[in-house]
Amino acid sequence: MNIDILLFPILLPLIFAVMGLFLKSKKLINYWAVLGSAAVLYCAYVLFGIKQASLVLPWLGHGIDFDLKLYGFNAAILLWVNIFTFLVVLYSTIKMETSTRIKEYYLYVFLTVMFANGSVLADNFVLFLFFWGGLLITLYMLIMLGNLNSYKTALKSLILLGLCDFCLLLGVVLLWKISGSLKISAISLEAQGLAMISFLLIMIGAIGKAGAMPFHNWIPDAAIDAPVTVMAFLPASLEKLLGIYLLTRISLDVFHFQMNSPVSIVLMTVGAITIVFAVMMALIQKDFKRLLSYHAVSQVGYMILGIGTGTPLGIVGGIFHMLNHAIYKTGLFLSSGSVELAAGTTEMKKLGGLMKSMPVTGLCFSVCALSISGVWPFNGFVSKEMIFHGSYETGYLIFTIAAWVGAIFTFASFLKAGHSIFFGAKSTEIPEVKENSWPVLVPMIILSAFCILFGVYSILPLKLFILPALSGHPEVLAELTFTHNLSLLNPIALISMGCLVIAFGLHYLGVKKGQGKAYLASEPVHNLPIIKTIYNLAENRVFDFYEQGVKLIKLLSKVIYYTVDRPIDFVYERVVTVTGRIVIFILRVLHNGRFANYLSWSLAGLMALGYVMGTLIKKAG
Amino acid sequence: MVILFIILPLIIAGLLPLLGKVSKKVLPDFLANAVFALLLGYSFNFAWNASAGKTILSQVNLAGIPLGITLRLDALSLLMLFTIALVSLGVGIFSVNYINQEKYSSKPIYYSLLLLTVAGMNGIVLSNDLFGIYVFLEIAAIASYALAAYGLGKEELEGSFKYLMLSVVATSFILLGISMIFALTGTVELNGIASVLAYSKAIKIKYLIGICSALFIMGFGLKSAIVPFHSWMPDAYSKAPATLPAMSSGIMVKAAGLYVLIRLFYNVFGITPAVQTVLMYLGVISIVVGALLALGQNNLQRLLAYSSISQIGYMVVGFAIGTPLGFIGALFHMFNHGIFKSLLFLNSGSIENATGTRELDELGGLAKKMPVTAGTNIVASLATAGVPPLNGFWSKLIIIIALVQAKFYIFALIGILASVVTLWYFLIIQRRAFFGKLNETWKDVKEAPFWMSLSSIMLALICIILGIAFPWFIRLWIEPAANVLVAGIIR
Amino acid sequence: MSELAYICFVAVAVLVFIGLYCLMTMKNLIKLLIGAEIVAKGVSLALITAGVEKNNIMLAQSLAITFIVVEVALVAVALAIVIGIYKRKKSLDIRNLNNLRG
Amino acid sequence: MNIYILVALILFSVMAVFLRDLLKSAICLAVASIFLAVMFFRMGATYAGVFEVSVVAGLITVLFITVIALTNDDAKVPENKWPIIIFPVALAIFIIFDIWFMNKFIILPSKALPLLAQGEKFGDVLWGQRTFDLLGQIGVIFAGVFGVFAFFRRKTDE
Repeated sequence: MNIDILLFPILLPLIFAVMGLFLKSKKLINYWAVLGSAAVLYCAYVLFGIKQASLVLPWLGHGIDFDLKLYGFNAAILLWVNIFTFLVVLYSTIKMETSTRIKEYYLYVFLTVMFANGSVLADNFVLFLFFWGGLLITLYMLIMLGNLNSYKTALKSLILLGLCDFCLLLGVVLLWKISGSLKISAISLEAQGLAMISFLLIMIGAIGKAGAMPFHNWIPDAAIDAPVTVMAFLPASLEKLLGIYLLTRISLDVFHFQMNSPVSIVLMTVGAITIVFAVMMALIQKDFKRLLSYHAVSQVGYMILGIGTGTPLGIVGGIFHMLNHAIYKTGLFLSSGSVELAAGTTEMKKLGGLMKSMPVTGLCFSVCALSISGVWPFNGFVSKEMIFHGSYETGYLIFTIAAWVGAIFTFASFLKAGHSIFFGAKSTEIPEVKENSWPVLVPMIILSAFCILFGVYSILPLKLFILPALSGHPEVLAELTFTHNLSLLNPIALISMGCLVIAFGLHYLGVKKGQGKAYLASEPVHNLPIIKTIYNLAENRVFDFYEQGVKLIKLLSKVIYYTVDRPIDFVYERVVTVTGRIVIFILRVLHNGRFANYLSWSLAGLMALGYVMGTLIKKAG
Repeated sequence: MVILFIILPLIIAGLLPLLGKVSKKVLPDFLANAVFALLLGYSFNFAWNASAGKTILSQVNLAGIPLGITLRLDALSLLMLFTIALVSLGVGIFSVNYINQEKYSSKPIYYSLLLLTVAGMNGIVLSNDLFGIYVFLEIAAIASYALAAYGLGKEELEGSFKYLMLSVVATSFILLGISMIFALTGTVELNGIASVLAYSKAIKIKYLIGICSALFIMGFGLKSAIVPFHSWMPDAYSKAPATLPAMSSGIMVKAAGLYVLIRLFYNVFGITPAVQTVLMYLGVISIVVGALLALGQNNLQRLLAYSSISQIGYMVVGFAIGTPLGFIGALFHMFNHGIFKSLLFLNSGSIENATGTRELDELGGLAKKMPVTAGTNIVASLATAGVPPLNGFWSKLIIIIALVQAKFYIFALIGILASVVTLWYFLIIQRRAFFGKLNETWKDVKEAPFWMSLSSIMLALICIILGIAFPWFIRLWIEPAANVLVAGIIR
Repeated sequence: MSELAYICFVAVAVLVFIGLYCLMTMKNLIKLLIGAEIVAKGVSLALITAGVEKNNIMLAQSLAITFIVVEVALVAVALAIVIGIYKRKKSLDIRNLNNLRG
Repeated sequence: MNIYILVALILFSVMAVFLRDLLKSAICLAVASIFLAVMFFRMGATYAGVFEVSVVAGLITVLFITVIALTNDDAKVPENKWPIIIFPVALAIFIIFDIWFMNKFIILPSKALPLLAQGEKFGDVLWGQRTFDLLGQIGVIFAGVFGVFAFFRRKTDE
């Protein structure tokens, strides 16, 4: 049988996942996983070269086909998904070495890759939902691999993302009703009326997956509870790629999306709020991984803001930012994992002066941190500039300002993190540390190299990966010229630079106030009068709607228990069960084991049958 | 060579006791399972023909001389052949270890009997002749009486005797029906009967056909354990070796009972509202009575027997609706039930092999000691109870949708409620046998041996895979079979 | 329908009735088998009569012969079960065969 | 004449059911078989008659008598009285019902005895048309033989 090449990215991980179960030695499993991810990566690379392909197999019928479609944009996404997978797997060979459940870990990783590749390639909403839902389960299982508390976080993520997926499902059903088709590439609608509701529902699914507010709460918890490779793998890279991929697809292809339409305002608001609030939370964190996880939320805001602007520059910036973010955030998580591996902790208070003993990790961290802060000439600078320009073009200056505020605190918090972990005085609380071995370092080095490359030659990734997203929109392409407003000397870029200076100032001030202790650098902001109360409330999870929801549900369930459940239980206990028991008792007594009895039933049954048949035939005439 | 389906098991069954002198264990194991596997593979040979809706009426030749054997192979018979081969392969693999128990022994004879049941069922399914159906039904039945009492215990003999005597009455009535048909039409071939009856519209003929229908419903209904003709089933199953109920409830009840009923009523006599109504009520009564009786049982196999009665009720109801969707649901449920119910019986065999008992009171906490058995049992239980996304869910769902479409709302409701009861008693099994406190007696219990586990896992995998891949399965196997029934009277 | 066929069918019904009566009321296992044999006689008579009715006696008697062979096999197995029961219970009373119930 | 044979057949069947002595019962059953065979001969079913005499009256009776001899000593089963008493009444009621029922549904043209089937030979019919039954017979015999083997196998076979 001829297997279409489009099936490879889905089938290969499945094969590797299943075969991995039969391997005994840990070493072998590691090699197997690296080999597997490399194979899938190669496959994705080949597909990236092909660019155009499609495959339709009959599946459930009724317009629900096994429909895969490859075009420029999702080929790029597919490639990047598998690049990150490969790097994370390579890194995991060292990082997960001590884990006893390594077999399960790789099983879920490969299943995740399968589902991710499937949802990227799917061109039918039902098929897409199938893969998308699979990701939910593998995420749950992967978080479960963490420490003892992880089941709670896993449940939280399952419920929050389950909610998002449910919205997505509703949106798809609605869309199906409106458009009458489930083929993603065949739908093209104006985002008005019912279609707008459908768009908003699907959008919730997309940004929820990407981790925007208010669906972000599980990410900081998972940063503590789940293995760090899982964090680098899913929330940092794959989920962003997939979430933003879906958002891009629905806002560019499925729905016609106008600048300053209501939908656009909603998206931009969500983006801006996410940027500001998440970065504020990130600023005061004292744990490196938790800090990173809040940034993972905050940066999603930029992408959503960028796409939400509806201007060509903003959209391209948003998508580019997604790619950049995946690169540097994965790099950051990996470096935090590297620190954890060497020092045994990620709490900033305990760390310090690691630069000398871990130069490569420190260097990679610095590059990634500068990128995320948007410092010239790293890649974060380019995409952020595009988003600033895009949001400025919409005329709503407030969103641009929010983005700038985000930039200030981002830089400030990374100055704090870098200062307290890698620079500054050497900590006495941890033993002597050593640099890690090459499988840990190589992924970080590669990612940092990408940071620099994409910053300097920004035209390269834009041409290769990003612009295909806009392939159906020639009018947008015509507008885009990448020379005029990416130069350093224009007002917006200058303001951004100013922001960085402010951030530096803030940090300097904070360190001074904290008697030279860098991890206290954010305390001045933390201690501002009103903000302090808000922070306290946030730390106590008052804003965490999941926790509040759980409380509310507990209350509700108590009320229902006493008013509805008990009365029904009474009826059930006293009426249904007793009658049931009597009937069963009678039936059992009737089966008394006597042959004549059984025979008489059969004969009586025959006579009754004959009689009934006779009367029925008579009635029919 | 359609006749191979009958000849091959028959020849091997005849040879095995002779060859058994040479090798007592390995050769019978190998030969019997090879036959089952061969039949399974061979049934695929016809799949494309049958799914295209073709009917093969094959006249058998011996060295160029035509013999008086005409076999009918259409999609419906093919589905049955496939099910029979699949389940018997599972049972055969299971027997490799299971029949080594001290009380069973004599593998060659055992496998001969197993092969004879398969030959009998294949004969029923392929026969184009009412009397041929009867003869092959007796082959399967006689072999299964011997299997039911294979352990030669007191209670096994008792169950087997009751089974035999009630079946004798049933087959006598079937034969009376056949001779009435013969007296009316002058032939016993299915096409012949159908074409003669198609032209006789006199009211008296209708009455006579009604009497025949009653006789057939009673006779084949007893074979398929429809309430109130079900009473042999729990008795014959309670103590029998687990493979017999797996075979019997899994496929024999369907091939020897339901299949013949639907073949006769839909393809030969032509369905009438009277028959539909009668079958519908019998089915619903079976569902309810079986489910309720299963609730109060202590013997695992007896419980499963009542559960089978309840599930067969679903199939009868599905067939009685008479809409294409009903046929699809019922046929799919028929296949599924063959898989998961034989798996459940085999699980009870594993438990008995390990602990020596089937009484739920004496078991407990076996999941830790027997993970494969427990795992496969959970899959099969959930599939029987109709929990998504296992195969049983889809087939029950289709039947219930068909009921709703045909406006039998109350019956649909009863079907749903009964499946809740089903889930309930399967949870009771899980709690009392596999979970809960480990009974100290079973400290040293071991997992079932390799072949037994293999067979359980194979069947459980089918349950899971079909739960996901059911659309393909329905398209390839079920829909053509349903079309045979939809097409009505054969020519 | 010919007169012969008519009285034969009446006889068939009577034979089946006697056999079932025996099955319902007798307590000895061997008596039960004799009852089943009488039902079987009725059935074979019915087959032959149907052949006479349709003037196709050759077909009918080939069916009857097959039926007789089946009957022998059945009786042999049934008697083997009876002997097995007798060996273990030292009794042929059907009333003792009710250990399986409920 | 036919009716007398049938009445004798029924009579011996009744005796086979109700005689106390099992041995006599079995012999009555054999005699009933012989009457049935005579009936077959008269209806033109000669081969079936031969089989009925040799197999049912012969072989099955031998089987019955063997089993009765094996089990006879201490296996006297007390039968209930009342079934024997009400049997004649029940039989009479049934016959009346039967005749009423058959008259109601079955047309009774006054046709003479049919001619014996002409032309066809029995062997041709059996081998040419009913080969499937012969195959079935082989299977049935296998099943019967192995079934009996299974019951009488030595447990220490292994």
